Amino acid sequence: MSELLIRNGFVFDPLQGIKGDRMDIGIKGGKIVETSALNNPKTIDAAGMTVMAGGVDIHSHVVGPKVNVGRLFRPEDKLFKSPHKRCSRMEMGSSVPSTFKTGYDYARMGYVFVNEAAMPPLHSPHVHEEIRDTPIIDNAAMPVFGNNWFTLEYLKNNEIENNAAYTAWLLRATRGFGIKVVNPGGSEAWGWGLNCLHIHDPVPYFDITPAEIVKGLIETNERLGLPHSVHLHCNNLGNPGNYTDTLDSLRLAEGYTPKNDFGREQVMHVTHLQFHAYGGDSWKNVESRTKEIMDYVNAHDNITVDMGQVTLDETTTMTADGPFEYHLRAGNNLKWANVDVELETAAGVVPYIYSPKIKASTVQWAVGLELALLAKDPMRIFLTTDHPNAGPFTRYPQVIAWLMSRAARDETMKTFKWLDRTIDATSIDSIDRELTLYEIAQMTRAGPARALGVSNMYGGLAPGMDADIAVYALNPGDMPSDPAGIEKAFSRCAWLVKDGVVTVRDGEVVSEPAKRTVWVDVKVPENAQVQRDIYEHFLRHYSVKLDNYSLFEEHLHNSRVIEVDTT
Amino acid sequence: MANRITLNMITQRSIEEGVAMEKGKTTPEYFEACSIIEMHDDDVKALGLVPNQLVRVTSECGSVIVKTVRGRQSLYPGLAFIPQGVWANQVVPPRTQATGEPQYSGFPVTVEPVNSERRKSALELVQGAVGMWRGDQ
Amino acid sequence: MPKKVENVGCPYCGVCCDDLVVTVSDDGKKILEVENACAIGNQIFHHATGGERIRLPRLRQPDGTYKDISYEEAVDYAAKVLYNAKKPLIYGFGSTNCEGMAAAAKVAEKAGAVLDNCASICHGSSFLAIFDNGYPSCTLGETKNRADVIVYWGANPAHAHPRHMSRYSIFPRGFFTGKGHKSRKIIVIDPRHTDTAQMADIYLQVKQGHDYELFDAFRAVVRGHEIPDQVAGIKREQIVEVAEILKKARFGTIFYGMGLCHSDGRNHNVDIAISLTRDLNDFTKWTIMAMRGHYNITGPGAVWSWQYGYPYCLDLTKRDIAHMNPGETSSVDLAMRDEVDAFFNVGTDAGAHFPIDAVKHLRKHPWITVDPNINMASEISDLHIPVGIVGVEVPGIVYRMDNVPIQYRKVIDPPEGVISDEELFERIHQRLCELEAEETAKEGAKAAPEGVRAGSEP
Amino acid sequence: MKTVTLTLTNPSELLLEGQNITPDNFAGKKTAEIAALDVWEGKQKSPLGKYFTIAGDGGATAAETKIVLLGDCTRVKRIGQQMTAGEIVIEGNADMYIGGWMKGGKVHVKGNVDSFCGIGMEGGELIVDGKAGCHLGSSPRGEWRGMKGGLIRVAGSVGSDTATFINGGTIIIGGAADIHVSTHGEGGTVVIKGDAKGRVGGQMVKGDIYVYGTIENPLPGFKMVGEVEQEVDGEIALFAHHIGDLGERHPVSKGKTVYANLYTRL
Repeated sequence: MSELLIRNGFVFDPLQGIKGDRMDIGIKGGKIVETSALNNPKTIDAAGMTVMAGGVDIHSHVVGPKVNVGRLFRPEDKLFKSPHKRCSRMEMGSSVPSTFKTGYDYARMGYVFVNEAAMPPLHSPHVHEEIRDTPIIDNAAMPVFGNNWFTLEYLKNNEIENNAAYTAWLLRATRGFGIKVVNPGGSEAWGWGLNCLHIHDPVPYFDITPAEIVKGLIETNERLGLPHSVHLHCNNLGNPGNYTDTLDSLRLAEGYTPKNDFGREQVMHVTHLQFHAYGGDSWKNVESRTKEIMDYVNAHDNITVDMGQVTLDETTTMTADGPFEYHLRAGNNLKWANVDVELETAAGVVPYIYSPKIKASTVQWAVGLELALLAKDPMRIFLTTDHPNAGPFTRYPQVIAWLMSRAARDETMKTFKWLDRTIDATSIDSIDRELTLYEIAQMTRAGPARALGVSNMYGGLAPGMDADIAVYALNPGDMPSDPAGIEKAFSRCAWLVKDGVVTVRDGEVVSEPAKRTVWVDVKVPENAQVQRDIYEHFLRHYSVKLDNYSLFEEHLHNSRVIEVDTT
Repeated sequence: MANRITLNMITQRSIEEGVAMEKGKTTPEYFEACSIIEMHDDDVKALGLVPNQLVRVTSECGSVIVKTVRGRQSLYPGLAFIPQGVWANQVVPPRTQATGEPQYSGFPVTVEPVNSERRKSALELVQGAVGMWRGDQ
Repeated sequence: MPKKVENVGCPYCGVCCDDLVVTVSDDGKKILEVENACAIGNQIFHHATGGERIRLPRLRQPDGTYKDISYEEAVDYAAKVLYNAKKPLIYGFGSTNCEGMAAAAKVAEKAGAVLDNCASICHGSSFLAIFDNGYPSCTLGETKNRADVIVYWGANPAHAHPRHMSRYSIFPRGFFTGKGHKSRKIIVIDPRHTDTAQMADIYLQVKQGHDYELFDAFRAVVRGHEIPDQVAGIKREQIVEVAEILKKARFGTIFYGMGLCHSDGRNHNVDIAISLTRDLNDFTKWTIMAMRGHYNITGPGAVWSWQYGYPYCLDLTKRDIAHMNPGETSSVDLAMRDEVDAFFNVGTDAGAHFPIDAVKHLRKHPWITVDPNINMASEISDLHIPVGIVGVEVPGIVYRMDNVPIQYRKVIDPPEGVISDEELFERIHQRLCELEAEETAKEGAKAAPEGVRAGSEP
Repeated sequence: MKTVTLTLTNPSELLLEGQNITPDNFAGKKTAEIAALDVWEGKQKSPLGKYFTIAGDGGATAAETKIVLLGDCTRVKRIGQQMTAGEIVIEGNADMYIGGWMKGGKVHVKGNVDSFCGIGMEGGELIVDGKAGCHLGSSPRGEWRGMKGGLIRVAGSVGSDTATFINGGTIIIGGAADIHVSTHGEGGTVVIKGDAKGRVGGQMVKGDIYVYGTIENPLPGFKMVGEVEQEVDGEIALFAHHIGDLGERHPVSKGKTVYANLYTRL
């Protein structure tokens, strides 16, 4: 059994409360062990470097149909942009990288677990095919429920038990990880070209509101005791003035407490909060409302959030929020792909350019950073760019630099065309806070792992956990004076050990250990009603046969199942 | 009555072609499904033809002998149709307007009756074109 | 007892019917009956066990005949052709599962080949249009459950997709469309009064090659502008009437086919159809869909997009960066411009379906066919490698015309000894790695890559 | 200015990809260094000197470097791709992508060129004495920011898809144009001195097109609004002025809708 010893690094492990102590980490058989358990380990000298658990991304669009539309319909995203450097497979793409490049780039940054944020259930075989072709990183994928006809019908009648049985069935059918909700009700309304902008807007035909959907799904989630909570993309994304809708959505979690065996402490994860924290009533007078939002989040510990940080790049937006993408293409007139998925969801894809020359973009940039900088508990706010919506995940190191350095923020702000107006519309210029390496570790591994309910395997360095360890060439006692140094260190980790295998060395991928598909299997009592509903809908309304819908075992790759028993 | 007319040619799938193709491209079914041309009655009359007569179809890049049939799916005068497949592809121009797609639909052909010639088999046409035809065995 | 296999996917067209019931003989060797399939699908299953199948690779001999060889010899031959060519072309994949396509891509990447699929001569134009203008689409169940207006433009499903109209568009009763056909308006636009046009409430006989002008007229009318008395052979009044129907639909889908992709303007006909669909969404809900031909021709577009970012026409010769530009890297253009020096025909029949001039150009160089059956390509090849029939003898994922993945089953075993596309390509890949290693060894240390290359090949 | 002369003495079997043949890449290099630059024949990478006989050294900068190509370059692609300054003279034909993504300098082809020449152009001049293929001055696949600037002048006829997604710059065609001119255009000027086959200005938002000959199939989305006298390419002439594509979206500037202009010579 291969043994490794990572020696003398400055270790940051928020799950154990370790704050930069010089420690050794032992690895044996793919797991972290007490160093005393090692016999004859190979040694990695991490002296003068930062040691953290492998990164965990709670919300990223990396595999599946809409990601692939983004790849397919943007050949210009590859032209003269892809690196002339390869691992065992070619690496292509910029804002929407190929599966191979996705795996390699995450690994180079020291990440080991990426949660695909939206899986249309009907397309789950596609998602799993892409997972197979995404090297190194472990993947989970969340099926979307917020516009699913079964869910809408059960929750309209307040049939939580039936909805729970259906949810358990769908998680198993798709080998999914948790309950994703995107623009609840709004994407179903989009089936008729409509939307639900506010949480009390009725969903056409189904006679239910987004608020009822979200509450019903929280109840379902806690009845099942899933590792992760409801993962919500709120209504009215991306529109000036939407912060009140966001507050309304956040309040839906009031009165609910988490029930699970996985250490999860929230009942609702609200994703890419940056897109939901705007005041004003148009892009002319848009302003930051992060204070109101973060005051609420800080005061309610049954909620976690992630940033959705705008990185000021040309990128490709993609979301199951179909009506939003339609709205976006009317603004920039660029190509628009849309895929409405029968009985389940929708999706849209539009290229987008966030530019330092455009006020809307620079305000969005400030809003994202403010959220993190105003957060009291970095264990409840996570670093994301809603890849690739607000920017590609490859820009996380830049985001870290912005969070850790006022100078880095100032330098970027110097490039803004509408700097004064951006400062007027936001509070970014008044914030001096600089996050620490410990807080970064909270936001990028410990926090997301705990929120996902996988902190017994990922996100920390306690013995018994997966030996996923990133070593960065950063000395906490002697941090680079130029913030570009921080960015560089997080872009290419000095070492990544994945499952006990040295995977990245000096920023280059040197091996490709087998990756895993993480999913949740829930045992629920037999439910004849739900079985019959499923049979009926497949007989009459789906365009595929029920027996061909559930993922065949042969299309699930390197399964890592998390079992939950509610019976 | 003209002894040759110029028509606008298109080629597309027909269900007979589809069935026969799956049976095999060397079968009599494929031969009968694909070595045919459909034209508007006016054009058939202009050539003084009766159905089932053979014609030579010539385009900018080649020619082929096919049989005139009265199709179920009507065309307007000036338009001609050969089901997609080996015979059509003897005359389809390979020019692609820089898209990769040959000019399968919408290219000029001349059509003229022939007397003493026969339709060639798929194999004879394809192998013949690349110098591999060794005659019927 | 004969065995019934249910929920079988049909390996014919992009409709991907997955409700077939296939009865297999006691010994599991003969297909006795196929229920629910169209005439063409039926033929595929019966053909699989109905006659003689090729069971071994066949290599062309100096006298022009074929000689049976082992798979091992065939793999070696194929790998060497790929290895020695400066720019081999691997084309086809109309009848392959996604696993096979992924394996073929690995081979193409290793060999520095151009990788292309049948879309190149079929719906490639759609890709070009999608690159330029997007694709507001939906799954077929959406059309079935919601659509009250259906347009078939330059498409003839009655012949090319026999069950399309009954499963998804005209006839089925869906959730919001309980009256089926009665609740829908059908518009067919085609230069021929096709069997599909027989089903139409409104038929527009557009002048061949002038669809673009007609779309432009629709768009102008939808925006409230005047148009000439007649456009592309259609009278103004009729255009205005149809435009009103489109605007007043509750949910509409435009299905389009080769009539747009194969005629003058190619991608632009699709592009402007997409523009019209975008426009109509300002009034109500409209979607558009390409009537993709083969049952898994959507597959390579999906697989290669996630692997490289391009759906077809991938020039992988530079090894570390892929390049795509149909018109240059497309099979027929590569052939006509003499840009390639070896040809792999996989699960298709370029011999029958390419213009004959392109066949002649390709035949100047080695030509290898991978296909379960004898076809025109196999009969002009240097090497023909038989493989199992996907959807009959080999299971796997295929992508329906609406990009929905369908899991196909195996109904019977392939003929003894016959392997799958995936296994064949994995073996060719293995052999290519060996050839590369042999050459590296010959050239000595200087050719060895610096450092440790990730996933170093065995 | 220093001149490097390349003579194609050992033609490739397949097509040759010569993206390194630019003043930018030759600048500051001696003959031998230029001969060592990479060119590709399929997957085979070789030094330029394998195919070309090379005489002369590059200038100190791209602007001070002139490249002359002799011999039959009909099967050489990508000459002058992404060049920013300097000059290239091709004494005969050349293949695809000549002057593609050019930012500055001048390319003069004395024969014909194939498709995708001047694609994605941002500046400089591309002069072709013969004919050009499809996608002249067009945008690369999927790119909505097409030709941004510069001048393309083709004496003969051109294929389809000229100036797709053009945003700026000028294209002057001496002969006829096949279908699709300035499709999706949002700026720039295209002048066709011969006939145009059709689909001129389809889905066009902004920009100008001049056609001196006849348009075989005019689009229904263009409407004549008057007659104007204009100076084009140094001569003044009378044109019928059409606006369109009425089917397409159009921006509003100072309260007025901005259309694309199609001028046909009277």
